[in-house]
Amino acid sequence: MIKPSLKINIAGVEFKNPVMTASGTFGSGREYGEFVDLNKLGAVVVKGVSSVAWKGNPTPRVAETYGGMLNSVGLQNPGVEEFVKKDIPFLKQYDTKIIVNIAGKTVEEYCAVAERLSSEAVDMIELNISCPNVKEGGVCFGTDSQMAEYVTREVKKYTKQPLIVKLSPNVTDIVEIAKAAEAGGADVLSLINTLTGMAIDIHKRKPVLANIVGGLSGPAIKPVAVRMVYQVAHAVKLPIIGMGGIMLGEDAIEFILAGATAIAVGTANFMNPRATIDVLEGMEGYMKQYGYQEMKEIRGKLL
Amino acid sequence: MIKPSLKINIAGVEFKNPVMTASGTFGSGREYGEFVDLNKLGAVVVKGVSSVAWKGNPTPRVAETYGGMLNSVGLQNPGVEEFVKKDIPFLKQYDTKIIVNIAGKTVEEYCAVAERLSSEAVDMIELNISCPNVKEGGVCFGTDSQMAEYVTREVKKYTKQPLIVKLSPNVTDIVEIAKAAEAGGADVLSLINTLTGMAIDIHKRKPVLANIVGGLSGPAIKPVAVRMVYQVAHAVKLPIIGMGGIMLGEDAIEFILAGATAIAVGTANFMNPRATIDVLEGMEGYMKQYGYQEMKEIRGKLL
Amino acid sequence: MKTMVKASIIKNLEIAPGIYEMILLSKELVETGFPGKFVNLYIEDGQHLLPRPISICETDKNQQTLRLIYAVIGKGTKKLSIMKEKEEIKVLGSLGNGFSVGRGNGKNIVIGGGIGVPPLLELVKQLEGSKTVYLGFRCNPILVEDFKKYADEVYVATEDGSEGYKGNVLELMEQHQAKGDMLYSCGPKPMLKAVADWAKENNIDGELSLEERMACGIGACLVCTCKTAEKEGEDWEYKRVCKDGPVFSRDEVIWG
Amino acid sequence: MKTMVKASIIKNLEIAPGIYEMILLSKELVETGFPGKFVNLYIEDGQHLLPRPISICETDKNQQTLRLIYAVIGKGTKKLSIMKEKEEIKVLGSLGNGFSVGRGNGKNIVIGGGIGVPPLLELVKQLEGSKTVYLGFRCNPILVEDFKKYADEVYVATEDGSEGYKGNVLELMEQHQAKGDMLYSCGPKPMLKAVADWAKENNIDGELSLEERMACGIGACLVCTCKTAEKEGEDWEYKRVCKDGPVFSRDEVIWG
Ligand SMILES: Cc1cc2nc3c(=O)[nH]c(=O)nc-3n(C[C@H](O)[C@H](O)[C@H](O)COP(=O)(O)OP(=O)(O)OC[C@H]3O[C@@H](n4cnc5c(N)ncnc54)[C@H](O)[C@@H]3O)c2cc1C
Ligand SMILES: Cc1cc2nc3c(=O)[nH]c(=O)nc-3n(C[C@H](O)[C@H](O)[C@H](O)COP(=O)(O)OP(=O)(O)OC[C@H]3O[C@@H](n4cnc5c(N)ncnc54)[C@H](O)[C@@H]3O)c2cc1C
Ligand SMILES: Cc1cc2nc3c(=O)[nH]c(=O)nc-3n(C[C@H](O)[C@H](O)[C@H](O)COP(=O)(O)O)c2cc1C
Ligand SMILES: Cc1cc2nc3c(=O)[nH]c(=O)nc-3n(C[C@H](O)[C@H](O)[C@H](O)COP(=O)(O)O)c2cc1C
Ligand code: FES
Ligand code: FES
Repeated sequence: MIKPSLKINIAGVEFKNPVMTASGTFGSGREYGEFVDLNKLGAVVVKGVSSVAWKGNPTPRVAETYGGMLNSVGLQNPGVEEFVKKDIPFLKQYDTKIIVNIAGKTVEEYCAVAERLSSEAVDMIELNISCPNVKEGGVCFGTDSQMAEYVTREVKKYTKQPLIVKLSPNVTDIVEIAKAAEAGGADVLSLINTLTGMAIDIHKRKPVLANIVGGLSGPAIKPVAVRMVYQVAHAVKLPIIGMGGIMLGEDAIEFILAGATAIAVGTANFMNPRATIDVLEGMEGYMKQYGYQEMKEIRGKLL
Repeated sequence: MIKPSLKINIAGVEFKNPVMTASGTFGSGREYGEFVDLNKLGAVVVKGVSSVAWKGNPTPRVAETYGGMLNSVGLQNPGVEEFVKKDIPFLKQYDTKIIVNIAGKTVEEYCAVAERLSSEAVDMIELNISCPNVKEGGVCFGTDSQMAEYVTREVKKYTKQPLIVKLSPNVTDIVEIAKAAEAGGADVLSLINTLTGMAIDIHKRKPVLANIVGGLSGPAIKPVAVRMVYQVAHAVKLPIIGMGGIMLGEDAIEFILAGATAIAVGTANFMNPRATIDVLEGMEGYMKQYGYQEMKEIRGKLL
Repeated sequence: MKTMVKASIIKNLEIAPGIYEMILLSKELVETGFPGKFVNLYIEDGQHLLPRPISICETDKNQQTLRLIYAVIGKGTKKLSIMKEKEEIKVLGSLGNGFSVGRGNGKNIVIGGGIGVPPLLELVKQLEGSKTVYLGFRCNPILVEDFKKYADEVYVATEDGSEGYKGNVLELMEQHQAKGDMLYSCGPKPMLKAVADWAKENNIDGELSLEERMACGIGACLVCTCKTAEKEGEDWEYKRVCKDGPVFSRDEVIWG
Repeated sequence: MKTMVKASIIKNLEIAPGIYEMILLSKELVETGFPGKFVNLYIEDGQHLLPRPISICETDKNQQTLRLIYAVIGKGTKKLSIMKEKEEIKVLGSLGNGFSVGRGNGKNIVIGGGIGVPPLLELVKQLEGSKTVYLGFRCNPILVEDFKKYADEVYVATEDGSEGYKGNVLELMEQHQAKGDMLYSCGPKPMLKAVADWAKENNIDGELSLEERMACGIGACLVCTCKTAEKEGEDWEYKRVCKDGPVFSRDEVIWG
């Protein structure tokens, strides 16, 4: 039997396979590099980077929930200069694609990071529009379709790489936001970011997180993620990177069948540092079991 | 030590304790009556009732997910007449409150059920605004604040009992919908209904549910539910019935601390037919452990 | 009637490729374990919350044991299959309406297909009158010797011809010119439909055991419905497989 | 260096009310199990996905065993406590930066509080020079005899006075006019802060082991940060307790 090819092409970029890392869960790959061969991954999507250093939220920043977790890291990062200096050279040692997730509190900040990275050896930019928009009263860019379209359009002017827009699931109509990003010029969509949640320590009678609320991730949210990928795949033409609770190859295949071209592994890394490779091998196993040769044979192909 | 009192009063109705059943998960109490003494429950909230019989969706109507489940029952019910004839007399045998969840595809249908029940021995009406609004193109009443306010106001005209409005979590801003329901004249809010999700059978390459998407419930969604209860409790003055993933007394206490006056147990019944009683006993245990005498000592009382 | 018990596992072994036999010790379950009823098994691994409905294959009043036969088809049954002797398992039972033993005039035809065969064993044990049993399998037949203990005649078909008649169970019945006045059947939906059609043609009364994905298992959640003929007014109605079934009269079921 | 292993449990017993000792067999973990480092224990019950960080109390190179002492405080540690001998547990380790043995000039003060006491045992074993150990507990002291094997002096305080000095560990140190040129400490945050202040006043170099809620445990997710002094420019920065710590220099930590 011929070994199936897991190669994919997204917006002109060739990936050796559809397995990526979910931003913020994999640092810049250094730490997990002790457990997995980064050369084997389709792409490393690094943690959110902003124009200047962000300190993030106070601790505790994590709460465990049933089949999931809440985080309120608050996009702590050393700023784009530091990132370019330290992390890009590190990642360039590997034969994998580099996707940089960018954050901003104003449109200008987003554009500044995008511009700074446009001349760097970065394969794609992922725009995290779940950030609070400080100029417009803290409402998140990703929950208002006009703002989503606007920030996409502006950032697109400053980036030379294909632009992924990463959607927040905390919306009434994900399709509306997806279409707005498409209208704004996004090349790719990724979804889902975390669902806003909260946990209370009943013995201390206090929210577990210092920030009170945080983002829910992990297998608990997978059904919401698969639904949104399915809806968006049926409504827009852009390729999709699907994520949310992927633990195994089987989970990843669900996203591909729902219409995703690539997938990202996030919270699963914390349970199993080799989760990305396990997912990859699981996907290969599924392809072999059913005799599929290429990803496009199953992408969005529900019967 | 004096035994703590779990009595509560919501909109003038006295409940012996805050433990209710989540609509649609407990039938009209008959089946679970074989396992629990219905007299011990604060209230039985019955499955959604519409003006005429609804057949619901095709099967499969259930999919298991990590720490949760999807359902697409589609509000199958025999219609309000049948309900009044068979279920109210059954429930009247017990010393518990009766709350009837009502469903409709148009405002008129909602009003018709509410009116029919207004002369019956029903303690409260719970308006399920997650139904698709067929007149306005299928968008759910609960995801548009104007529609939510409108349907609440209309139904309020026809009901003599206090009106609970049950909120859908599939919205960008739950507080906006909560305020709309309050403005429409709701006496109580209940939340959350299910999150829309999807599961795919990768071996059959088909959605598990015949209806493709369904409602996610169970412990997986608890953090989203607690967050929404907390947000709504801080934004409106109405009493809240909290639900979403409550399995144990400890989970219920989280909702009370977040600001709920009562709580409902849904999916947990399927794992454990005595879940309602176990939750009640767990709540009592917590009250005793910390020496609280009344529910109001902890309701919304985060430190 | 229905109780939630912790039953201890007396035996849990593979009896055919991918098919396991589990023997549970439980007085309560045996007392209510009539032919055609089922139990809900809970995996309790934190991840899989819904119970697995498994039919009662046989009950032993002396030993107070319940015999279950199940196929490993997904994650839940996989976890069941690795449970060990002496472990305890949470079980809710007995559930549903079983077969009505004694409804015919004593000439019983029993037709099972695949993993639908085990639920018919206790039935055949309890049926009175003559009992002709037709069993169809893809390959590896199971329980044939058990049926022979209680039935007058037992005929076997396999799709691959590895044992007995090569073909499906309906062809097998035709070959043996099956006759009787009451029919009982359990198996995959297409087979049941064919059996129902055959019974209708031959004007034989019958009972069929259906399957549907379930949640509560006791009739409260309405996820497990099947279409049935309505007596008055409407063309059809949904009934609950878990509570109104799993056994239905053959003329009740509407094949979707 | 860091590996994920399935370690078999040699022992898992309650050694004081709510305090358990777990001995794990693992060559890999012992090799990297330096004083002050920790391991991540996975509950694997489907429901609790995050690992539990537990410090290494002692390693035994001959037996290739790791000794952990943990308090049952929530659901995860409760589940750990009911694990049985011979069961296997998933462990990631060894993690973090431990204590720097040999940083002072040989007059070591070691200060532990409560469940912060166990991580200091392997340290005391490996320290050179003189070692004076101050241990504070609410009630029930643990490991005192173990420390006596390796330390020159071991002083104990309990808050309820049930054993040793009645009071807290700082009062105990004052009473004994603690002196030295290097200090190591682990315990609850208020105690650590007091110890750090004391060390600063007395101009003694020191290392403190901190705790924070974690997810990855290896430095990738940034949930476990603590405030530390920045050398240049900014007033402070966040460092990762799991990777940059859990042991920090006493002058690095900013108490929030
Ligand atoms: C009344 C009744 C009696 C049954 N008796 C037997 C029996 O005696 N022996 C036997 O091997 N099987 C029997 N089944 C089928 C058995 O319940 C399923 O094979 C089993 O639940 C599959 O679980 P899984 O976790 O391995 O599969 P998965 O596909 O991983 O399960 C996912 C979900 O789907 C449900 N599900 C999957 N397949 C079925 C199915 N065919 N029927 C109902 N639910 C399903 C599961 O219960 C679970 O909720 C019976 C089913 C019903 C409804
Ligand atoms: C580096 C390090 C070393 C530690 N060493 C030890 C030790 O040797 N012995 C010991 O008894 N305890 C130790 N702890 C604390 C121990 O990790 C927690 O008590 C334990 O995780 C609680 O888990 P739980 O499920 O019982 O509590 P729950 O409150 O149910 O846990 C919920 C979540 O909060 C986290 N959490 C709760 N309390 C703490 C805490 N104090 N520190 C960090 N995370 C917490 C849990 O890991 C889990 O993710 C250490 C913590 C850290 C960070
Ligand atoms: C600790 C943590 C940090 C995260 N940081 C970011 C981030 O910086 N930018 C971003 O777009 N998403 C971030 N995410 C969201 C993930 O990339 C991903 O969208 C989400 O966790 C769902 O996937 P999962 O369930 O596989 O984790 C973070 C998630 C976690 C758990
Ligand atoms: C099978 C099923 C049927 C439901 N039917 C209804 C319904 O008729 N009306 C309604 O308002 N909510 C319905 N719900 C939602 C529940 O009442 C509840 O809001 C939700 O399940 C979250 O709670 P849980 O996680 O405890 O189940 C249903 C839920 C389930 C699982
Ligand atoms: S499974 Fe709930 S009604 Fe049948
Ligand atoms: S726990 Fe992830 S960085 Fe420390």
